[in-house]
Amino acid sequence: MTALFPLSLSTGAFVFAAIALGFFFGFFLERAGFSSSLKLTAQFYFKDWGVLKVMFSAIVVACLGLAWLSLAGIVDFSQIYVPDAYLWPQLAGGLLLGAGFILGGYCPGTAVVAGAIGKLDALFFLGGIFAGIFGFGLVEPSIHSFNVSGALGPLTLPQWLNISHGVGAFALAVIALGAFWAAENSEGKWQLFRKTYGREQ
Amino acid sequence: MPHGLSPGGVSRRDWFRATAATAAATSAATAATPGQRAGKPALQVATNCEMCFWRCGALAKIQDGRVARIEGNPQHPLTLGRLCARGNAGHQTLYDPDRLKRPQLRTGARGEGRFQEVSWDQALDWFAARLTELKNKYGPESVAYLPHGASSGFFGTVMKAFGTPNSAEPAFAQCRGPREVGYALTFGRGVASPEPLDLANARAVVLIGSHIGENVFTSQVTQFSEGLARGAKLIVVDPRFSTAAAKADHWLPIRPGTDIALLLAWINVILSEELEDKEYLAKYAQGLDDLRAHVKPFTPEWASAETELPAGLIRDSARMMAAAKPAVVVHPGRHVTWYGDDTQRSRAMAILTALLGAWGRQGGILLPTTIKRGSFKTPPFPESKRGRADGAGTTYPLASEELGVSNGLIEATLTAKPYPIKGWVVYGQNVLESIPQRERTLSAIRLLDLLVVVDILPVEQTLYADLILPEATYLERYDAPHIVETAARPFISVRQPAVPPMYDSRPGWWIAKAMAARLGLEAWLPWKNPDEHLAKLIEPMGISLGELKARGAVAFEGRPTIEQRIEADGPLFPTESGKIELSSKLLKEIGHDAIPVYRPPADPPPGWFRLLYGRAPVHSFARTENNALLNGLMSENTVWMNDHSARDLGLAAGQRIVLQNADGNESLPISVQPTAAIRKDCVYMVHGFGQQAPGLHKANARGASDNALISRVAIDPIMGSTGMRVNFVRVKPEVQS
Amino acid sequence: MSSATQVQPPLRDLSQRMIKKHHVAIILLHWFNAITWLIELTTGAALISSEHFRFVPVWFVTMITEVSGTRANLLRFHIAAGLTWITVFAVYAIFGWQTYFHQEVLEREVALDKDDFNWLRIRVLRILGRSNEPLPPQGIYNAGQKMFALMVYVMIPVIMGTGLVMAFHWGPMTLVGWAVVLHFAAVAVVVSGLMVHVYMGAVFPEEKPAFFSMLTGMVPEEFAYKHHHKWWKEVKMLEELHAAGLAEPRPVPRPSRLAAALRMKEHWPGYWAGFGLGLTLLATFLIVGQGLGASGGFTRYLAFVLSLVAPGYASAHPYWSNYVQPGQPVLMDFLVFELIGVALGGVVSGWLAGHLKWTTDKGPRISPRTRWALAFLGGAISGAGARLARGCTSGLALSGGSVLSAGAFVFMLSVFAAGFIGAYFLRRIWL
Amino acid sequence: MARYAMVTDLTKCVGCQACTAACNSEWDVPPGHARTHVRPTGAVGKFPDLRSAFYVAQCNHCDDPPCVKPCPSGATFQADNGIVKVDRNLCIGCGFCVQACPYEARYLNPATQKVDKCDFCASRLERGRQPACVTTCTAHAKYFGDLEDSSGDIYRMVYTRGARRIESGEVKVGPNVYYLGRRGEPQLVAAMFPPRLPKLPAAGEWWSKVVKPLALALVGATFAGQAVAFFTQLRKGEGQFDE
Repeated sequence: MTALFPLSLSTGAFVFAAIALGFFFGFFLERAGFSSSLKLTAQFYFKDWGVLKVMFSAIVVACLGLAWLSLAGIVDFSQIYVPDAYLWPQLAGGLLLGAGFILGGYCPGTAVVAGAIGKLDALFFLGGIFAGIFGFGLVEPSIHSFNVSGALGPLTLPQWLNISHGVGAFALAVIALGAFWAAENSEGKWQLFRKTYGREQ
Repeated sequence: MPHGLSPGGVSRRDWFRATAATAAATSAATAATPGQRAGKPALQVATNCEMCFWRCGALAKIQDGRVARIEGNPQHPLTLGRLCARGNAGHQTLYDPDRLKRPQLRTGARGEGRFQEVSWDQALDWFAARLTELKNKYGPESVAYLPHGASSGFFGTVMKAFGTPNSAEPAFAQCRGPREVGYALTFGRGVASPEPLDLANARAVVLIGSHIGENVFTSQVTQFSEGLARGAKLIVVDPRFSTAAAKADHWLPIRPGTDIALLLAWINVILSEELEDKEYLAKYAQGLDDLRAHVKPFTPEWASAETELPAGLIRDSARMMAAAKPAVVVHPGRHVTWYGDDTQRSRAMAILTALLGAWGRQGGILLPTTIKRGSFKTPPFPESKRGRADGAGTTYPLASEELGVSNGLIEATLTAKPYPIKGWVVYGQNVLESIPQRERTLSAIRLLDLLVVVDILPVEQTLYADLILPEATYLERYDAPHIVETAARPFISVRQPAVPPMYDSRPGWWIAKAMAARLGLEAWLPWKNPDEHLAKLIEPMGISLGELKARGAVAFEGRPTIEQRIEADGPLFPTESGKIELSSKLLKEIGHDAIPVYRPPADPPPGWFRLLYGRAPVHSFARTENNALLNGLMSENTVWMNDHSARDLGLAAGQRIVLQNADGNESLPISVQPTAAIRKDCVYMVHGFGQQAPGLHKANARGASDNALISRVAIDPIMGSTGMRVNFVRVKPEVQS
Repeated sequence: MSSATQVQPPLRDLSQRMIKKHHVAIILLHWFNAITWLIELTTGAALISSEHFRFVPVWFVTMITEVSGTRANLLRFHIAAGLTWITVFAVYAIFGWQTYFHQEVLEREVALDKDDFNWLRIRVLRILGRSNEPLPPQGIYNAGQKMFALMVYVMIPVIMGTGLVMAFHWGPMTLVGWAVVLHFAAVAVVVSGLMVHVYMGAVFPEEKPAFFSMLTGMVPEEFAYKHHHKWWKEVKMLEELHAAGLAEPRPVPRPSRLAAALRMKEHWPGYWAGFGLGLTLLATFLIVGQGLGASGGFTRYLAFVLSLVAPGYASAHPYWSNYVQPGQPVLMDFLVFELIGVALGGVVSGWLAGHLKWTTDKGPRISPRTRWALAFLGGAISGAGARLARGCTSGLALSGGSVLSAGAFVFMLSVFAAGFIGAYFLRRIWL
Repeated sequence: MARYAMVTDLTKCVGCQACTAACNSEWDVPPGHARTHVRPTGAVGKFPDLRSAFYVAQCNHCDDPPCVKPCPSGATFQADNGIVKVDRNLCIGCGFCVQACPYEARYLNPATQKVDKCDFCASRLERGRQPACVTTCTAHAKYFGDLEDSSGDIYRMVYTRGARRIESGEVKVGPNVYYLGRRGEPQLVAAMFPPRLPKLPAAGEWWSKVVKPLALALVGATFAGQAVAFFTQLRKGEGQFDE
């Protein structure tokens, strides 16, 4: 039997699906409170573990779901897009994005949601994104060799560790559960950081 | 759709697609050819067809492990990629849900239909034990073998090795026997099958009762049509306005049974008008003067009274064929067991062919070219001191000892003369439909100690069997290859399985080997598997097994005309005189007419019709009526009746009637087809319907069986065949309630 | 005419009070129904392309067909929406059988009485300016609404039945042929009623409160008093009985849990949102074959602008030419459309929870202007970083993480590292 | 673009139904139905002066196909190469086209409940193969090709050998299946199996002639009423309702 998923969609259905899926994406981001830069940055001050909880529970659900459905033959995992790994630029890009995050209070996706409900700072952040991307486009030719360094192709962690995908997914779930447990038991209890950031407590 | 595309690179999805396509292409190049449906790669196996005995080249296309489709094999030298309706429908027989699935031992009374499924080991052990019992009690000759089909030869070897000479196929005494004898008496060799008729190059074609088109052998139809398209003249002699008659330049709606009168008149016209091929006859024939003297009185005017054909038509048609000489095919017919004078009629046709100089000539009847075959060294078969029981060579002096006289075997079973026949092994034929006089066949069966039926479907005779062995269909088995010498280019074509046998069915070669092992007769089947058998067979042919199996058929150079013959081909006319025998010394010696003599047939009394029968293009005998596709094309037969006769009887089109013969036998209900296309003195139906086999869910009791109405036969005294067109039928008067 | 018996309370008081008219289930059903009708009418009209039967212009058929990709998709979509519609109605019918389908309810909502017939006559005359007669009092639904309900009650089973016959080929060819015709005829009847319904609801000023009641469930008492007097009296009578202690107090309708969750002002617990997000992400993988994202969409938008402003530059530029290729639609990308949905989803969620407001999130020690400048700067750095990493927290970390991409985890590590380290130095901004 | 056509030489055809069987097998046509069928004319005339021929019938892929218009959903359409196709995913099985075909070339497949008919084996053509009926024809009587290819067999048969269409005085829709015959077989077939007048079934007639005009009138009248109400409202202003 050929796998049912992913679907091949006509243009109209594709556009409709994209908007509908985006709708739920935006909806849940807003529900999670990610439309607030205060809530988002609170993660980095160890006051609110929402970012970690939301992000990892989403990853675990999707990851286990995909793994299970592909084991069941319902989804053809080889047809699922896995981002190409570029070790160095991704490391650097992560640092930049993290810095921009703590400086601007949002990341690109959350900024859209925040802007949508009227956060003015998010609108500025969005403007910044366009400027940043444009700027990157300007300098990319001169840093092109760095931009494509460390290319590993669509590598996944299980492939890299030479374990099966299902085991990898399961391991991730276990690690995430551990992290959740740690987060639940530590919210507001981290002495070191309470001292550093404690004024607001 | 460009989604999922990362800048500067091919997405994983696209990459996967590309590699998948390459993988598919690679496998396609090695094992498969571009696919059947939806672009899926399909495996195809070259084999030959067994929906009838013509064995056209076929390609079985396999999808998901099933034969999804059968198409013609363009590499087959005779059939050139064309297949008839039956060939196209072959897989529906393979997947017929009614198939025999497991060996069965009878538990009820004969005909009751109660059986018990057993394993092959149990079945064959039981079979071997019964054969040994019969051998010990009555001698090995007490077992008779009634085979048909490509796979029956292996078991035939076992039967011969077992020690019985009694083997008879309906192909001889119920079919083409008189033709083989009649032509052999004239030219020294029979016509054989497939008939080497050069129809495509003929400038005139004469069909006497042959109904090409309704009777479909793929290559014969192709060549016939090609000939017509090239302008060949067509003369059709048939009481019925057949498909071929509709294409004819002259249709001669002859009074049934008077063909010899017409043939003698034709010969009379040709000789009296000096239209014969004089050079050819002078060189190759003897007895021309006797013939000239013999036919002198048989003028078209004389024949007109007998045949009810206008003398002018007889004369014109004779002149038409003579004008085309020597490129004339006087079709020798195939099923020619009609009136009991069939060998003599075939003789007359052979003589006509000879007068036109058409034997061994382009556009006429071609000569065979021998293909050398390899063989294993096997012990000679045991000689029977008691000889054959069917009368071949004795009662019927010119009957073939290779093909046998099946009605002779039935006679011997009934009378226990010359010695008792106590066991029958019926292999791939349906004796209740293929042999006339059903009641006699059934009486004979009742006298048997052992009846074993090897078949694919639960046909009627399986109800009477002590043991039923389910054979694999032709799409599931290896068979002996089809080696055809009687073609312009002789060839060999292979039968190989497209899919493994379904259920618990077994191929014929396996059954033969397994039985040989049980009877201690392995020495006669000294090969391990069919490949080894085939490899040995083709050893002298200069072809490789792999090539043969991949292409399905390989052709060789032929020397089909007299002009091309070389010494190695042997004598041109292997008769006693070495010439064409227009007057037969041999026939005279054994007390028959040296030149055919016309004897008038009996006419049906008023209110009665002569029963004629024939074939439909979508069915083979009584074998294919249960095939879903073919049944959908034709699920029952009708009885053709002259529209005037039908009106006189008050019968409307489609009305269901019961036919009754002179012995009181009745048919199943059958629809009337009133038509102008048949003479008033006869009715016609397609053979093979009206079967009484409850296991055949689509075919059972659909239409009427001509064989059920053939209770009388006219035995040809020369070779024992059963003339079957001697039965008169009437519409059974309706019983008012 | 029963106006003589009308009680005359002070109207001013009435205009202040709201009384409940529609249960939330009915409201949801109504709007679901409205959307379905919109979809089905559009696709259905475009499905009939035969010259004999078509009733919309060819360009409309072509347009809708092209939006659907193929006509077969159009039919599939029509059937899928229809089946969804039938399913939802079936659920309502099963669970609401006793609520909606007993005689009392039907009499109240569908059956017309003498007042109703008079109302119809006078209503039409009044609209045409031919009468000043006062309108007879009406129940919870006026005669027009009742007539529409009746029409719908009769025609909807016909539409559903014929639709099922066509979709599943129930019956011989002739039956399917007639089903097509009946389907069309029944829809035409409903559409004619629907036109009045929509006009009355959305355009006709007098019924505006009725329109809003389909959003909130509540109508001003004044409206009930004037337009649904009989119903108002029933409500009043019950209230008086309650006040007198003669009847059980009317149970205060509690919003459903789902409604409560949807309208919850606080943020959802992280796991709820995460679970929903995970399912959305999974669905995205299944349907589209890739994950959710954000920065890639921005890049496309920017590339689109570039391709408009400076097409030559964009298609020749070593980086932008990855996106701008002659003859290739720049915006034909999943993330482009997804971002529209993200904004919509944000708005709807914010609206439900009452978060819609122009505000600026900032720490207590900085001014809004500083915050805006920092946000712009942060956005720029994030934008560049996202391009370098080939994805942001959504596209790479979230989606890539779900397929266990090695790059995603590298990226996540460095994001959190930079975040935590940066947080210390930038604590003045936030704390 | 090609213009595909088929020629059947009725002098060669023996009515063996290999074409029907190959087609049924190729397309999984259920028993009792066919995309191409062989209809005998039966014996015509007075014994013994008889004539008969076989009508090898199939979809004619007409220049002006009468089956396209009645199809409500557009499932039946004509491709650029002249092949009239049925989009099975769009067919609802109403059968309007079945009655519209003058050649009775369409049937409702009971297994799929969709209308099915000959499409000149379009999927085989895509793989560079001839239609199944052509390759199997035992009499080599069927020819298939591009009518616009002036060097092809089909062109020669139609334009120089005078292959003819089965048409009648009333029905001339430009069929693209042609018939050859030296003995007047095509004429006999045309006389015995004249194309029937394309017609809509009762449901279709009612729809186009009664239901559609009525529906448009009803909706139009309602719309007009609304328009009157709207303008009255505009004229009076909204205030009047606060009476």
